[in-house]
Amino acid sequence: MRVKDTLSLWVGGAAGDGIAAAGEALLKTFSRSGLHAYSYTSYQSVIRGGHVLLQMAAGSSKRLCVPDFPDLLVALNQDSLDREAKDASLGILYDKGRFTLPRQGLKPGCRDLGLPVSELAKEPLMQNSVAVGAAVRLAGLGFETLSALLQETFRGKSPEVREANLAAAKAGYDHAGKAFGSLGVRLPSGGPRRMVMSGNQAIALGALAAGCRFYSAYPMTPASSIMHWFAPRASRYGLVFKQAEDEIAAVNMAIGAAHAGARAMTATSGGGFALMSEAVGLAGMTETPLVIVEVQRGGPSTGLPTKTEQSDLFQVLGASQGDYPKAVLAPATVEEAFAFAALSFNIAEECQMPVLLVSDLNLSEHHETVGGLSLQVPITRGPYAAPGEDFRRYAVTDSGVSPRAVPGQKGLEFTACSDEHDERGDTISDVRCDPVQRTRMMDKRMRKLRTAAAMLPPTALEGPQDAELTLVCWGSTYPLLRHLMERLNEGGRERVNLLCLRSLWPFPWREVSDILYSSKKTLAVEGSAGAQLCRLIRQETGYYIPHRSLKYDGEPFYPGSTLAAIEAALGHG
Amino acid sequence: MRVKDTLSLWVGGAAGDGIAAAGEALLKTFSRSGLHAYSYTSYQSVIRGGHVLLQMAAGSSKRLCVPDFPDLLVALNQDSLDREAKDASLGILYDKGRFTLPRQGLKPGCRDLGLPVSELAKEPLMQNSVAVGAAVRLAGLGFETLSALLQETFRGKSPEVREANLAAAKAGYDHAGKAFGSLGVRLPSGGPRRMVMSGNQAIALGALAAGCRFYSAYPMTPASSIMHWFAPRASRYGLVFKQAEDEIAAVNMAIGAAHAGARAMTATSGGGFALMSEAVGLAGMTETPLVIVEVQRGGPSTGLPTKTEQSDLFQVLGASQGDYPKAVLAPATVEEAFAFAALSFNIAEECQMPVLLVSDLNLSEHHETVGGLSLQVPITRGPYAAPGEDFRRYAVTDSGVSPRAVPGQKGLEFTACSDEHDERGDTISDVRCDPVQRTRMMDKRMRKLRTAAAMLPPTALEGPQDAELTLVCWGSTYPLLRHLMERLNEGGRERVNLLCLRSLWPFPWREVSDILYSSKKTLAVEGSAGAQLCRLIRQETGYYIPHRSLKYDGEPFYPGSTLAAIEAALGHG
Amino acid sequence: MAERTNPKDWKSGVSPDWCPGCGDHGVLNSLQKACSGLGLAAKDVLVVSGIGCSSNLPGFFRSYGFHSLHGRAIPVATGAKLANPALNVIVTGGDGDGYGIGMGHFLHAARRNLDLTYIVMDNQVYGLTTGQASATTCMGVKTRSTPEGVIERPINPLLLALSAGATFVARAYSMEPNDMVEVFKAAISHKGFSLVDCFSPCVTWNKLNTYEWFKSRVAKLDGASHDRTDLAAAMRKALEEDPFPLGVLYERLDVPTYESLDPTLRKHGAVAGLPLGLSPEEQEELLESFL
Amino acid sequence: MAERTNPKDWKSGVSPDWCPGCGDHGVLNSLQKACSGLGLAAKDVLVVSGIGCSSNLPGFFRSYGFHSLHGRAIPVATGAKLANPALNVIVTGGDGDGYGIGMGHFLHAARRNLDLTYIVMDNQVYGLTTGQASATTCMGVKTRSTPEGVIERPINPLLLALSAGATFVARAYSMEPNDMVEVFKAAISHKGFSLVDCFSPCVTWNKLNTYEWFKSRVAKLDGASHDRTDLAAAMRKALEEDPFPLGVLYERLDVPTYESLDPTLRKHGAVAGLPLGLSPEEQEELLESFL
Ligand SMILES: Cc1ncc(C[n+]2csc(CCOP(=O)(O)OP(=O)(O)O)c2C)c(N)n1
Ligand SMILES: Cc1ncc(C[n+]2csc(CCOP(=O)(O)OP(=O)(O)O)c2C)c(N)n1
Ligand code: SF4
Ligand code: SF4
Ligand SMILES: [Mg+2]
Ligand SMILES: [Mg+2]
Repeated sequence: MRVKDTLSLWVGGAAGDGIAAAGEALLKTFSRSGLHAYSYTSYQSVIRGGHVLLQMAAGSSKRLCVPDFPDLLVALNQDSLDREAKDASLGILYDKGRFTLPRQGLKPGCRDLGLPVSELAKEPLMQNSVAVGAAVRLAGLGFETLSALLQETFRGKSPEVREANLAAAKAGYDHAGKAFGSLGVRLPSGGPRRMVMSGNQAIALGALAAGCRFYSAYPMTPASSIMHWFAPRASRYGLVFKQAEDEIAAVNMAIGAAHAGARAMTATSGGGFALMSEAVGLAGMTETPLVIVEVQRGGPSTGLPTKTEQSDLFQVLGASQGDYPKAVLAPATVEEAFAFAALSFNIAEECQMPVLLVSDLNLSEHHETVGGLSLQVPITRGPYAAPGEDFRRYAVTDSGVSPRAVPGQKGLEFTACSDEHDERGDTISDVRCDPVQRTRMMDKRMRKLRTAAAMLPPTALEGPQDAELTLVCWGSTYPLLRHLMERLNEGGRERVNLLCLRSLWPFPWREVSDILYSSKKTLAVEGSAGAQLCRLIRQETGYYIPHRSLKYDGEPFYPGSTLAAIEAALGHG
Repeated sequence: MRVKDTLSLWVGGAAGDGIAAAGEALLKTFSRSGLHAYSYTSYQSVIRGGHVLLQMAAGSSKRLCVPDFPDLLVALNQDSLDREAKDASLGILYDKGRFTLPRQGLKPGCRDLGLPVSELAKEPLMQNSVAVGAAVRLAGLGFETLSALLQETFRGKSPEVREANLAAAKAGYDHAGKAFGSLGVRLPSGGPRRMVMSGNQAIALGALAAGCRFYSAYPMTPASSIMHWFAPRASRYGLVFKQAEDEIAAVNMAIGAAHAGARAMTATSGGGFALMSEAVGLAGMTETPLVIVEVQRGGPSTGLPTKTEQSDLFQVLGASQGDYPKAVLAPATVEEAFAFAALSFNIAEECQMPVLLVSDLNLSEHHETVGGLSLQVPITRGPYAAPGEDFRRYAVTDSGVSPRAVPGQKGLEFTACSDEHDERGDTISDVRCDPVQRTRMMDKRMRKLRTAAAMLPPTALEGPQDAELTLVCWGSTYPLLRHLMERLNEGGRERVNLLCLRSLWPFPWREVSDILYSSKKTLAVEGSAGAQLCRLIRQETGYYIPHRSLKYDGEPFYPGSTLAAIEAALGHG
Repeated sequence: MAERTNPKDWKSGVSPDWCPGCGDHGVLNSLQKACSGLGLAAKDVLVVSGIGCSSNLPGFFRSYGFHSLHGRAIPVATGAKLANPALNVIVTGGDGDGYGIGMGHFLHAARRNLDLTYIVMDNQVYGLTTGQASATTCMGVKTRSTPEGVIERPINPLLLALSAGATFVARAYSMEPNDMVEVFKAAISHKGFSLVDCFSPCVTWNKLNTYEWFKSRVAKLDGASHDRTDLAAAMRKALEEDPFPLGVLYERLDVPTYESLDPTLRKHGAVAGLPLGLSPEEQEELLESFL
Repeated sequence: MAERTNPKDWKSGVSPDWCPGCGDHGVLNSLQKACSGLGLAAKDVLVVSGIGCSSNLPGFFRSYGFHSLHGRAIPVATGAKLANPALNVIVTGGDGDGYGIGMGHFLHAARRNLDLTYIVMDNQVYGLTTGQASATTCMGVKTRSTPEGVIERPINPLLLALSAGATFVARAYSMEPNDMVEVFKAAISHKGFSLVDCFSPCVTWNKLNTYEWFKSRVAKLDGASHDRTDLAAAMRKALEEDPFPLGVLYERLDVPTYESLDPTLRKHGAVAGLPLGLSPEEQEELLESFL
């Protein structure tokens, strides 16, 4: 039997069973052992009782994604055994004193790894530590990394609790070695320690690196973790964090802060964004730099608050009445989440417009190992007026961008106005109405789209130029498709290539047209019943994507079913 | 000289000069004389002082639109003389005691029709009555109709005021006869009296005819006139009208009323709709019948509150997060405003979804003569559950529509829920989460789009099948294009035909594709800098409209410049 | 009336998924008892909520319900009540839902005096979104959104309701279920807008305002010494914090309800049930008006 | 400071387009006098408004300004103040803007006690949209939206502000410009959230609350007999309607401002002016935290 050098691992249980903590311990044990790892949790918005499933993969290569099946299942309650035992291929860890492994339906060769938790730990609650210890042993890793990690994790607790958990983990580790032997897995540890990050953390980190000075928000899953990351760090890094009374206040506060000269951001999910949308137009009209993060979840309406989806694209593109310039960016990886967040501030300030950074629950909430992030990001702020000139805040320019002024500067006083206004900012919507001037001001603002287009992340085809099938996607679906593409093209085959849309507005119609009109066949893989990405592409290029794999059940795309969809599209005449 | 049988007439002055009243007197004199008439006012949102221009056309045929130039100008202040005198072709009425007609720049043949108001009326304020009397005389109409109308208009005032105004009008009428003779105009009066209506009044009337029982709204130009029409009629016709504290409350109140079984509507403009958007998704998810009217004005943001535009299409289509079924209708005439409003309630109830009726300031606020309205409109309400069954409010059906229940019915208690839910309405977003069920419920709801499609107004080409150029438009632009098409095709020529989009969602892609892909050349005429209609058409059909006449200066399309755009497109290779 | 008498009849098929020990269990039970005690019929009750742990209540309650948007329960309830004033419309929700994002609707409803019963499960925290500060979280409390402590003074919902013109204002506590039932019955029976602010501890996210904490900090209002028709006295009571008075602080009976003043409802009654379509006379007079 | 002394210096190039006789002219003049009287510099003043006739004020006032969305002036002002607490942030608007659609923001700002000066031109009607009822329109008044008369009781903005925790609450009247200037000066000088509700008649759409009507209905508050630090006394005064007391009803000095408590502002001062980019040490410690 060949030794496996990757491991997929599920932890199942109820919300409140401590799955997040167990997952973090495992993830960090892997990452600190120099491995790559990826973990995604299906969770619920009810605090206790809902079923939670953490799905993890670890190995030496970065190209990892949510696994279809676990090699190893850690079941923290009976429900998890009943639901997930049938999916495990190598073995199942559980407290055999309290739970019963179903005899039927197990995969051939899957081993019963029941743990005598009551013998190994002081209380049943420590089953997590026991199981984590055992899992680390079965992954073929040493105990030291886990041990150090648990020391840290329980630093805030009493010495008794810390020691008891450490002992439980050690007991689990040793028991697994003695009682279970090897599962034929040995993860290739020993590389440098790696960072672990979620998409939302990366967004927050990118914002901080870019000099974000003001963050206002209202709690909403799955955007709240940005708030949770900022809140305890705000005073350390010179960011004012304000929890607002609602999303309308949150976005308007950010606009006020930006008007006062601070780089400002807010974040929310679909329902909150709906409430913010009027103010997106305000930022557009007053030419106020603003970054808004929209983390999509299952819709419509309250929908599936803790499930993933990609169906807010039209809401974001259509936000607010009238025509005004804005940029829409969609990172596809955690690293891009970081980089695009930082870039968003430059676009917002250089173009003096709202920039919408669109993520999805899967991208924002899953954790993975990342590397190569530099926090020394480029910062460019666009033109500022020099005092003493004949100041026209909204001077008509070729680029559409006019020199800014910030309250506190002498001699540059002006009023930003949501009504149509002239170059000085004085309103021309009423008595001084002037259709010619109005058209000039509209054209000036809309010209900024050209300026923004030049700053957007590039749009390019990945994989072999002449593949049989071009996959089209955005957001969190990308890493999976990239992975599948590599699998399908193994051995130098040119079956599949991949177009991931990262710049959504202004739309890169030239690049996308070039790619799609020279493709042989296209398959869109997107998380929207309305195929919103397909529609946007057709809107801007005329190209109709005939094959579509649309998923809107709240779960991410999984390798197996996605592969089947790709094979089907490949098979089609 | 041939006698003119149509008259274009402008009334210019400041807001507060009583232009609306003068305009109404003239319009109704024409309509009651059996003529067709059309009038549009360019006004401002500041109450006094802003320049206001009422533009009217009257004649024997219905196909009328905003005139480029006035035959007759009624100038109520000096500003109006300075601005508009140069545009008049036949003559200019003004108070020669207070204002001075510029000598230069008048059109050849245009007559100075200065009125000695101080001699003809007791006070300068009565210049309006004097001028209206004179204009009626110059239009070749008798005094009786105007006299009866003024009696009505001043019914609420003191007998002195009434008599003084009547006398002033008569004096103006007589003076014009004596001093000015004929302008060569004789409007062909004598037909049956015609109704005069604005687009917003037609929408309100259509809603009332359809049995709308609840109207909640927050004031916003140019939607407020729906409120102003309903408010004094509500108790008479069994409609509860509630002014809400904001638009969010307005739309959610309407949803509550609909849940309780009342046909319910709200209306607003772009900024208010942005605030409502979250609730549009709520109606979609809870399958609550709801009609929302969105009357577009100049954007973005507060923009041009009293000016017309057609740039809220993407906001309406993209409203709220996630995918859910909705219908979007856009009337193009006052008669359609009436009919579509009534139809909206049937679609909303038969499909249990939000229906968005999109208008624009020009359509909603201009007045014109209408005929042939029957207030006996078809009313269909979709399936209701019978008590006693095993009730599943959201039963999965082929049509996607499930039988409704209404609070107060025994044995059919259920909870509408914005979270994803099962057929009974019990939430499945949390503990009882179920991806298969979720997909079924999404598919069920989305199937209603098919049901709605069958109820939408037809989409068809008007004019000669094989014309050289196909014009594409929506909303208020239609009557003008229809008029120009007839002019261009005079003498049996087949230069131009016309596609007006009235059903915007679900999009009639088959019809539109058939028409556009068999057209020779296409020109879109739309009031949006972003060419939103062109984009929508391409999104749903792939068809790219190469020629575009886009206007976003707040003014409606005028015949002259639009004709030039058409000729240019016709001229293009 | 008096059709249902067993509180169990007011249970829906779905059992509450609140955390064990959550105060909301007690509020639900009390509401079921109050409705059965008043002899209401489920078909005539509409419970409207927003979004939050507390706002899940309608799903566990057997009657008509509407589990709407975060912060928007009051407007939805307003529309339903105006369409059919015969319904008993009860609004349930949380402090975040009602006093945070929903503050404007709440106070406008109070001044409007529509006959709604507003029951707020005030746990002084955002429960469902895992523990951020709400409008009633105390100064200094560390939450996930205020790791260095809350620096905004909490609102006093009773005082605000009184100032906005609410005609019935009360406070209850989920550890005093019998009193809560009585307060709910009085609130539902009251003709006009009634607020019942319920201390309903979140055992998961609020580590300050626990059952232990409340034990010494609540006391039943002395009905004999307190004149519940006196606004000034009610305001003084609303300001008391040590202990917090439980019971009905204020009830004013001389303010007509909104629905009793609405010209349409006065003339036609519940419009939701009216037949649709205009009569020939109505059609004619309407068309005539445009001539 | 003390740079500008002439009220004319506070006029922008645009002359007000309010109706002749509109109360807002007086408010604008008084604000210009107050700012010049306080010796403020235009560069350090930011006037934020919503949408309405009254909200057009910043366009006529020479300083930094933000004429934002209907109902959203307070949040915009909040963000600006938090980004740069050195600015004098004055919020101006109407009763519709602030007490109708903006009610929630208004009261949350009051409890927050950010150092904002909120000047409401309360004309008891929606002026710009041509005369619908507002949250302060009196019962029974016929407006375009209430042809049979208003049937909701008006809110009492002073009482609500007091109940929400505002630390400065005053009323002024545009026909008493000298007093108004003094009240504005006190409000701007106050450290914390201050509300000045200004009777500012709409001569075009409000036919009840006219200058004539107010004449016998307002009276200057007697500073000697009224203790402006006493909340209960202030609430009593706020409830008086015949006559309406003009002047400062309440001022409390012992509540720290929000910005003085915010951990970031305490440490860094105005963040709007901080250089961007993380130091090498900060970069390292942040990266380290993810290992
Ligand atoms: C528009 C919108 N914003 C934010 C949310 C996220 N959200 C759901 S519940 C909630 C707060 C719940 O607090 P509360 O009303 O006090 O209820 P509790 O859970 O404490 O009972 C929030 C912010 C949402 N669903 N919709
Ligand atoms: C979201 C939104 N809703 C409605 C409007 C329309 N609107 C403009 S001003 C106004 C009310 C103005 O009343 P108030 O604030 O009292 O100001 P006033 O004109 O009386 O000074 C309304 C409803 C708007 N601009 N935006
Ligand atoms: S999290 Fe708090 S409010 Fe929510 S159910 Fe649990 S205890 Fe109750
Ligand atoms: S309409 Fe009223 S509020 Fe507006 S400017 Fe005129 S008088 Fe002032
Ligand atoms: Mg709460
Ligand atoms: Mg007002």
